[in-house]
Amino acid sequence: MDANISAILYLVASVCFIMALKGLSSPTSARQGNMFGIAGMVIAAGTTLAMPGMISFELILAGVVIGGTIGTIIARKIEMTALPQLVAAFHSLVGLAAVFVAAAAFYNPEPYGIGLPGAIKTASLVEMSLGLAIGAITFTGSIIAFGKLQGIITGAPLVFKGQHPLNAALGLLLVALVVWLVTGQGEDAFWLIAALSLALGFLIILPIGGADMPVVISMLNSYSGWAACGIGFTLQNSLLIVVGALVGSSGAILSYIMCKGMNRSFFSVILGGFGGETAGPAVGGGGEEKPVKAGSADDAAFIMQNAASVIIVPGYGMAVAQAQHALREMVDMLKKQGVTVRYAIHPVAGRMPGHMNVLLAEANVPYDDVLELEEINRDFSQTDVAFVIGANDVTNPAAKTDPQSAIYGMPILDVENAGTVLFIKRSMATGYAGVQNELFFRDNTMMLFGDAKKMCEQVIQALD
Amino acid sequence: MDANISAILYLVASVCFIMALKGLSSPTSARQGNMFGIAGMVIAAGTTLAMPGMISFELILAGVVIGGTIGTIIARKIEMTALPQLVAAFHSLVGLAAVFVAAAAFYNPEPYGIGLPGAIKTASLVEMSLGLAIGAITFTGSIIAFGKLQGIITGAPLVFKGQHPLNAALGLLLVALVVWLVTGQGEDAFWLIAALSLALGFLIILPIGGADMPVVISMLNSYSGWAACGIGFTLQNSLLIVVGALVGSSGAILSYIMCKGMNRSFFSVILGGFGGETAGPAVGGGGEEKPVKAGSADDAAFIMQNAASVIIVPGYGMAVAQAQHALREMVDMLKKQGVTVRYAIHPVAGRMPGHMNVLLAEANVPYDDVLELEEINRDFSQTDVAFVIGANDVTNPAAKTDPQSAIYGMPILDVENAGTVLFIKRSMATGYAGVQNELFFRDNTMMLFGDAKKMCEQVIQALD
Amino acid sequence: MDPKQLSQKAGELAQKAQSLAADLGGLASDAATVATTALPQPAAGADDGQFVFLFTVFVLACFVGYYVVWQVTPALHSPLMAVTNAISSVIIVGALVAAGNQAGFELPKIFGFIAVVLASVNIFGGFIVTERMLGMFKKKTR
Amino acid sequence: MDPKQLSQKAGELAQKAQSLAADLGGLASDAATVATTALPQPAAGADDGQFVFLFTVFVLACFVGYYVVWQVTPALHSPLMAVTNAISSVIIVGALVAAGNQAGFELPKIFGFIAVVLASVNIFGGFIVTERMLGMFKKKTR
Ligand SMILES: NC(=O)c1ccc[n+]([C@@H]2O[C@H](COP(=O)([O-])OP(=O)(O)OC[C@H]3O[C@@H](n4cnc5c(N)ncnc54)[C@H](OP(=O)(O)O)[C@@H]3O)[C@@H](O)[C@H]2O)c1
Ligand SMILES: NC(=O)c1ccc[n+]([C@@H]2O[C@H](COP(=O)([O-])OP(=O)(O)OC[C@H]3O[C@@H](n4cnc5c(N)ncnc54)[C@H](OP(=O)(O)O)[C@@H]3O)[C@@H](O)[C@H]2O)c1
Repeated sequence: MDANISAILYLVASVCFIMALKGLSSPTSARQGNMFGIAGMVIAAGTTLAMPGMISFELILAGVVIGGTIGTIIARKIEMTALPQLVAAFHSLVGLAAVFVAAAAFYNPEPYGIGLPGAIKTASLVEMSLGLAIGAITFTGSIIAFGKLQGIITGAPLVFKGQHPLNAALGLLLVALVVWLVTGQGEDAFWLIAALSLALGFLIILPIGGADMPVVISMLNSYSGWAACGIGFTLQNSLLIVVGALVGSSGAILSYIMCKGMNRSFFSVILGGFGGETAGPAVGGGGEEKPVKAGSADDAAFIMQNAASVIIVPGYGMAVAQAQHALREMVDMLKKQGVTVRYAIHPVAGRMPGHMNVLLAEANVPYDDVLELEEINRDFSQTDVAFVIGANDVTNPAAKTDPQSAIYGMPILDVENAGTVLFIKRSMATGYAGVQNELFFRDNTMMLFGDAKKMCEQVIQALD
Repeated sequence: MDANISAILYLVASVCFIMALKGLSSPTSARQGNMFGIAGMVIAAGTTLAMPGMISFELILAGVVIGGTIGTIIARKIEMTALPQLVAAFHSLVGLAAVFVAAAAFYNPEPYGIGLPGAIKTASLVEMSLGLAIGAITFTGSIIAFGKLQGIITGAPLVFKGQHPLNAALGLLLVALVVWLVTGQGEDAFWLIAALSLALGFLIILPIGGADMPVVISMLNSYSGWAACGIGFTLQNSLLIVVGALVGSSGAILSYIMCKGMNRSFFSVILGGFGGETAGPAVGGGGEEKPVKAGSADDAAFIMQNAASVIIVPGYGMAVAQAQHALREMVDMLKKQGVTVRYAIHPVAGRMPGHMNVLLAEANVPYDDVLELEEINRDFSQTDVAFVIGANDVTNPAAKTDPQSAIYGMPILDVENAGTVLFIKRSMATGYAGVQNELFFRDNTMMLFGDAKKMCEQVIQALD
Repeated sequence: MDPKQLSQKAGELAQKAQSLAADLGGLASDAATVATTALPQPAAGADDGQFVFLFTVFVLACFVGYYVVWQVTPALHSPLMAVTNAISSVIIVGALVAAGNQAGFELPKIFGFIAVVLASVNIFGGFIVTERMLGMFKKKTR
Repeated sequence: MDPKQLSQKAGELAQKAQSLAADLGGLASDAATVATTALPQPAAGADDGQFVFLFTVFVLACFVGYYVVWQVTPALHSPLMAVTNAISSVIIVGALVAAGNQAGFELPKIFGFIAVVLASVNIFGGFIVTERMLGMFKKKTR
């Protein structure tokens, strides 16, 4: 194929990818956007296959069939509650693929037009080792993230003394290796860089707490985007540059949104050591002496039946308990009895951005019933019942009142302004941030201790 | 200067221009944006001056001093109410400048790298003649627009039979001339294209009504943007391409917003013949038999003093009467007496987009008191008084109720829902669209006949 | 050397000179073609110009990315993560080149193959899971 | 022809042949330099590649323009019109080239001068009037 035609086709693919993200600006256009994304990928791959130098297609076909089958099966089988893990797992594969592409280019640079084996252009070598390092770090980092989110590795931050100096030293060593690679063009240097980067991936991510993993994944995603830009410069390929910039911005902006939603600086996330209390119900904070009003499902059913309006506040616990379907049934019954019910979503409720929205959508909750913090926060004061299911930090008024608190400054859902606050959770344990929630002890609060799904089912029975 | 350095500087200038428009997303960042725009222009011009071929600077210096002085004086002296005219006048100059640049490139193409005199590259000639034609049409078209807005030429559409066929024929002739120019490279062809385009500018714009001029100006602005893109392609200059795309989108989107605000198709605007009733108070519609409740400034002052909340709806009449300062004084007095007062702006109130906002800002009205249609429209039903000053079409409920009406489908401000509606205007004449406003005859409407400024001053006296 | 020999030699020399001249002509025309059709080669100057263009593309793409991502509604941030994941697998382009450029089964080709497999998992998986998520978002039916 | 003459001729010929060969060598090396340092010339292929890049820039710039303009708050649509007007006067770049590229007072130079004057009116006028407008927008002082 003529180089100009393929350049034009690459441009078309870039536009398709832009349209794919543009579609996500509203749920109505989102599926069309996804189609654009698929089209872009087909055009990009097809254009590459039709380029002059391509002579053997068996391996490619085999690779796409194998990879495609695996990907399809995983994507079809996966539970929606396992989304954060899935994204992490997929992401590790992108990292590994980047490592292999870099290796292929290193051993056979000619088809990429970056020099001859052993005599690769300096700029290309630098960019290649950057891609290699970021790819390898992404690979192991994402694997750790996957393990933590899946519960294979403890979600608690693994902190040891001298961690940060060690990482810094390894980082310097990495730079030295890159210099060695560029001057010597040697295989050893190449694979040492790979090995060191793999190790760095482990070391950087292990100390970070489980619930911070989404920030980490977004960050790694962003880095890999910028790495793709670098490769695009090497290969003089504007498709890679555009896609890299899109992915890079997306990761950066999502990290920013999450950090803002948690009111923590990006650095404090990356330095790690936060969020030890995530794994399972922690050994409750020291507040259990104070009296707490506990209620039953029947009480909850009675209160909500007699309310004019209810706002549901879901959190991470709903995902853990897979309670979304039961919740929706409960809401349907309340609606049938004339109660106005809406959902309020905090930007960092759950364990990834938009986590709650996807789960509620899975349970067939129409998206116009689901409102963002800014849209609904003022309405709590005119609401009879706030029904908090598996959420904790995102409702904690300490974020507003206690400058000493770890979550001070984080925007919260003002459930305290509602007539009655119902809290479903299994214990008095704290949430991810490890901060006691004084709301539990308020007069207008009733705790519903138990698993979120079971509790919803009991409420349904009581409503019948 | 090295070609690469100048390319980078041009890129910096492009980014400055993007930031200039980005700044306009909020009044707080807008002035900083304007600084970016100025910086971009300085960088672009400076880079060009430092390019290798540049050898004589006297004429340039003279040109910038002369032009700069004239521009500065005009911009400092101009009344804010004359903004639409000013934009039109400035726009005509851009068109004329484009004509002269095209002529210079035609007679001395070498410095532009597009060929030799009499042997200019075909593609360049086509793009050059496009730039020439659009520039010339913009020039005369904008002059007519200026004349109509300033009242030098009648705002009424000048329609004659066979207008559209004539324009179409001239358009075809233009294409033929371009072909002749490209094949023959002759001076005659060049100047014939210029002359014909100048004529076309007159012919296309004359039949369009005075109040449609902002759409026309935006459209011409958009065209000249795309023409700049074309020139950018010829000169392989990405600065011109980026700026062209910015200006082109801006013009297109503003035209779209205006057409949507008036609920008219872009084509119906361009085909002209609409809006005959604009010039001065027209010979009132046939509705004057019905009884109308007219009031005095004293009545208006009394009603507003005793209201809890008032919404001001300004329109073109406020601009004509230059009533904004008197209006703000009146509002200040009302506020001092404890009345809540806000302003509601319709997207096409006045004669250019954002016209009312600038006038109110000039009168020191804080911009957070000034609300857009979507923000305030629901509040009219909880408002005691809607004070409509020189607006008409934008309040006409016929847009909702009468499918036969010329303005049917246009979004309107629902002043009719307010407790009392006060209308300041000089007569029972219709507004720009020439449609009678049945609100005038409603029970809860009181007409305040008179010039907007004088009426405000009388209300102020009455409030004292 | 006798005249005959000499004249023969001279003849040969003349012939050689002629053929040399012919060669020369050919070479000259070759040189001309080379000079005129000169393909944009990775010479320093050309590369730099290219870099500025690529950089322009990069800067503009960053602006587009910034706007397009900020416009994504927060409710769809999870699909956004999934789809950017899929999209970032365009590096399959590099893997395809490695896997399809030579016949045989050399090391780079194997690397390319593995990369193709990994990227394919991601592409298929990413787009399908996004589709599944998006398919669940429904408007209220009234 | 006597042998002496002949041998002289042959000598001359040989010399010519040698100088030819030298020329040829020079030409060949010239050709080589031409081929290797080949500057990006306006040959068909190179121009096309440029076009694709420019077109990429154009497409991305349209996206940026779309987003950046839609984000302008309606209250500032008048300043938007004024400032785009000023910005569209970057065609002064073309005017500067025409006015500054030659000495003397030929026709194209005069045209360039006029264009510089016109564009300058616009640039100064446009930015100043925008500044004036924007300077008027004030927040509520409480
Ligand atoms: N969404 C993101 O993108 C993101 C990213 C990074 C960090 N984070 C962090 O994650 C946190 C999210 O806040 P959140 O309010 O959603 O969660 P949370 O504060 O972590 O609280 C979740 C609560 O759910 C309860 N729970 C767990 N399993 C349950 C089950 N099976 N049934 C019933 N209850 C159960 C837990 O209490 P019991 O143990 O007593 O049951 C826990 O208090 C924030 O601190 C945020 O900063 C979020
Ligand atoms: N803003 C834009 O960008 C734009 C662009 C294109 C078209 N338009 C069109 O322009 C119209 C704008 O609506 P609008 O409500 O602002 O204006 P309008 O409908 O044209 O009405 C203006 C009214 O002001 C009154 N008036 C004129 N001079 C006055 C004075 N000195 N004192 C008091 N009153 C005076 C006139 O009535 P009297 O003669 O009785 O005094 C007239 O009815 C719409 O039809 C819109 O479609 C706007």
